[in-house]
Amino acid sequence: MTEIERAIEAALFAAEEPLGVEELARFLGDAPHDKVRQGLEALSDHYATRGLRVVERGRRWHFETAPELAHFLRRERQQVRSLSRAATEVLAIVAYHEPVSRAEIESIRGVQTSGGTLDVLMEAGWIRIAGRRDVPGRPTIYATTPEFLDHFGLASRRDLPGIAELRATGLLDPVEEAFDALMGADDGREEILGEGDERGGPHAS
Amino acid sequence: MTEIERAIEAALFAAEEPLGVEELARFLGDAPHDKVRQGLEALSDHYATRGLRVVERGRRWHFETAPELAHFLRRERQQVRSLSRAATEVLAIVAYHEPVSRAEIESIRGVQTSGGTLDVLMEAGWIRIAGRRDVPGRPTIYATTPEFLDHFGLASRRDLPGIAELRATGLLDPVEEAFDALMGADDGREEILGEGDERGGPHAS
Amino acid sequence: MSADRLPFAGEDPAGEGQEDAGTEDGALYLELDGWEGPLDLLLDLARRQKVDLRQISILALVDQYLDYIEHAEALKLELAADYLVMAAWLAYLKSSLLLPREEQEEPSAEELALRLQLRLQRLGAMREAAARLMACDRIGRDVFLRGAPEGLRIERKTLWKCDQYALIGAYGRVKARTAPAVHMVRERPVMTLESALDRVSAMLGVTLDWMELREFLPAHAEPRLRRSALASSFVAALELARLGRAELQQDETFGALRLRRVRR
Repeated sequence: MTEIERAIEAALFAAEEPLGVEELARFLGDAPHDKVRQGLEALSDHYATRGLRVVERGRRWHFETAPELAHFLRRERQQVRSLSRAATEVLAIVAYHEPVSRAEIESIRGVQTSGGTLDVLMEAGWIRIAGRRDVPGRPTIYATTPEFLDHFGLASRRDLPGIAELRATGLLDPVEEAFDALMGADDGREEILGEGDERGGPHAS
Repeated sequence: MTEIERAIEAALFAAEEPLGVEELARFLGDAPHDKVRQGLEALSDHYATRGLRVVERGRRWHFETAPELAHFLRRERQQVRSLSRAATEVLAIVAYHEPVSRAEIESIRGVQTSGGTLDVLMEAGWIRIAGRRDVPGRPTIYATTPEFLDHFGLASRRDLPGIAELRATGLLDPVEEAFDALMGADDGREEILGEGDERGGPHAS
Repeated sequence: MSADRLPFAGEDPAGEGQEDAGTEDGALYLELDGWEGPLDLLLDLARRQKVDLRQISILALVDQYLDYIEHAEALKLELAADYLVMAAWLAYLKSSLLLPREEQEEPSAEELALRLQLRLQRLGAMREAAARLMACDRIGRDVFLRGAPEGLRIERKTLWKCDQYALIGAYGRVKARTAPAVHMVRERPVMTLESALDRVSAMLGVTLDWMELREFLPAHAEPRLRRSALASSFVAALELARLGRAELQQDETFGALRLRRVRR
């Protein structure tokens, strides 16, 4: 390895941008251009089979990693996360009502649904875009995927419990009623005020 | 050149920070650590005479340019912060004696050390707080960081210039210890010297 | 003074705050020749003897130091004070060294001198180590890292988790939330104001005597109805008083409330 090759190698490595022959020559104390070019060729040959490459791009040279090693340089890290309450609701609505548009989902949920929620469900692979509804505005409609059935252990969408079953299991009870049921009947024991004579209000005898 | 060497070469080249054997192994799909280590040694040998080096600094590895090419590359990029004389002395004392308390640093230098000097070194990322000495007052103790080794081109603290000789000649031992040794192991008469209570025994590691 | 402890340079301003600023241009250290404090100064003087620190003559060192102090009147005051403390200590050390051995007190001058020598050696060693450390191949000065590393990428992939129960439960929740709400008010044992008004005025019509409010309540009502009746009857009594059809009397706060019909 010649001195000029070593210097070129170091300069290409330390440079923040690709370097042309002229720039390199100036770096190396006005080395002759053909010497620089020879050095670059020699380096390019040396690195041809290594993890790095010395390559020319638009008359400027730089180091890069060998393209077939790209997969080593990107590591995947898996992370298990529970679906948010909102996303679970949207998923359930898509499952029960598919195909369904976002506006329909919102009207069933009674709240606005962020696009991010649908994205999460698509990223999870549980819903997909199933075309467009043939109404004004042609909204996108969503449906569940085979992976969805798979993940939730359902043979088909028909396995989802019907409204009648949901009601029987109490899953359709209005919240207030279910709450009252849990808190016990109204039997007056929880009245805050006791009897008038015990307490002596202004009108008590 | 083995496949693993190529992958290590590419990973070290692309990384923004020095990489340890464990990290590299994880990037390479949980490669065995000894294979990674072998690969690093092979690369280090390959590059030993080139314009770049593959070097170990505090158990982490990175690429850097060969020091003798500095004159080509220095040009307009002087990025090294210049340290005051006090800071260089404090840094040396921490490096050669670590872990060491401020009182110990001061006792070696014979002058008070401003907190600012330690701050400058901590801001540079070269020293860190390494806990507290288990003596009355529980003084904070300081030690060097992997970045310190990195910056000064040291593979480990063993590579600190002259540390072996300093240790062999007892120049890293506290004065009192050296004094006792010279005076023939006196039995605590120089407890009056007062430094015994400040320091938790020999601080050279 | 404690004879065995070397005086330190004083406050930081005199010590190194200035040095950070002044080392390079030499503004402050020019006159001090790079010296920072007593120990530093001694080390420098010792080095000028151009001998191994282990073999320096403490006596010669002391002479040089005292000589230096004499000529350094222009020193900064704080520094000078420190130097003088050191000078006093060294003068003491010198006299001890010159005195016959028998007359010396403990610790002996030799011991003090040895300790001073050991300290100077250690400081000298660190000075040298610092210089060698700074001469290492430093990143950004002697060696350079890659100019524009693309970095290793870690791509996070999320594995979403949800189960059937949560899914169906969520649908139930949505349905329940958006189902048309039907509100049912259960029948409660109350006496309305209207019926209390009727009842109180009817009972007042029977007598001209004072009656306690309590006597207007239905006698065998269950407790909750009784409470409701009490409240309604009280409001009814107020209403009748307002209309001028009844008068109210209460002797004391919280006392029994009585009412009777107003004669017309």
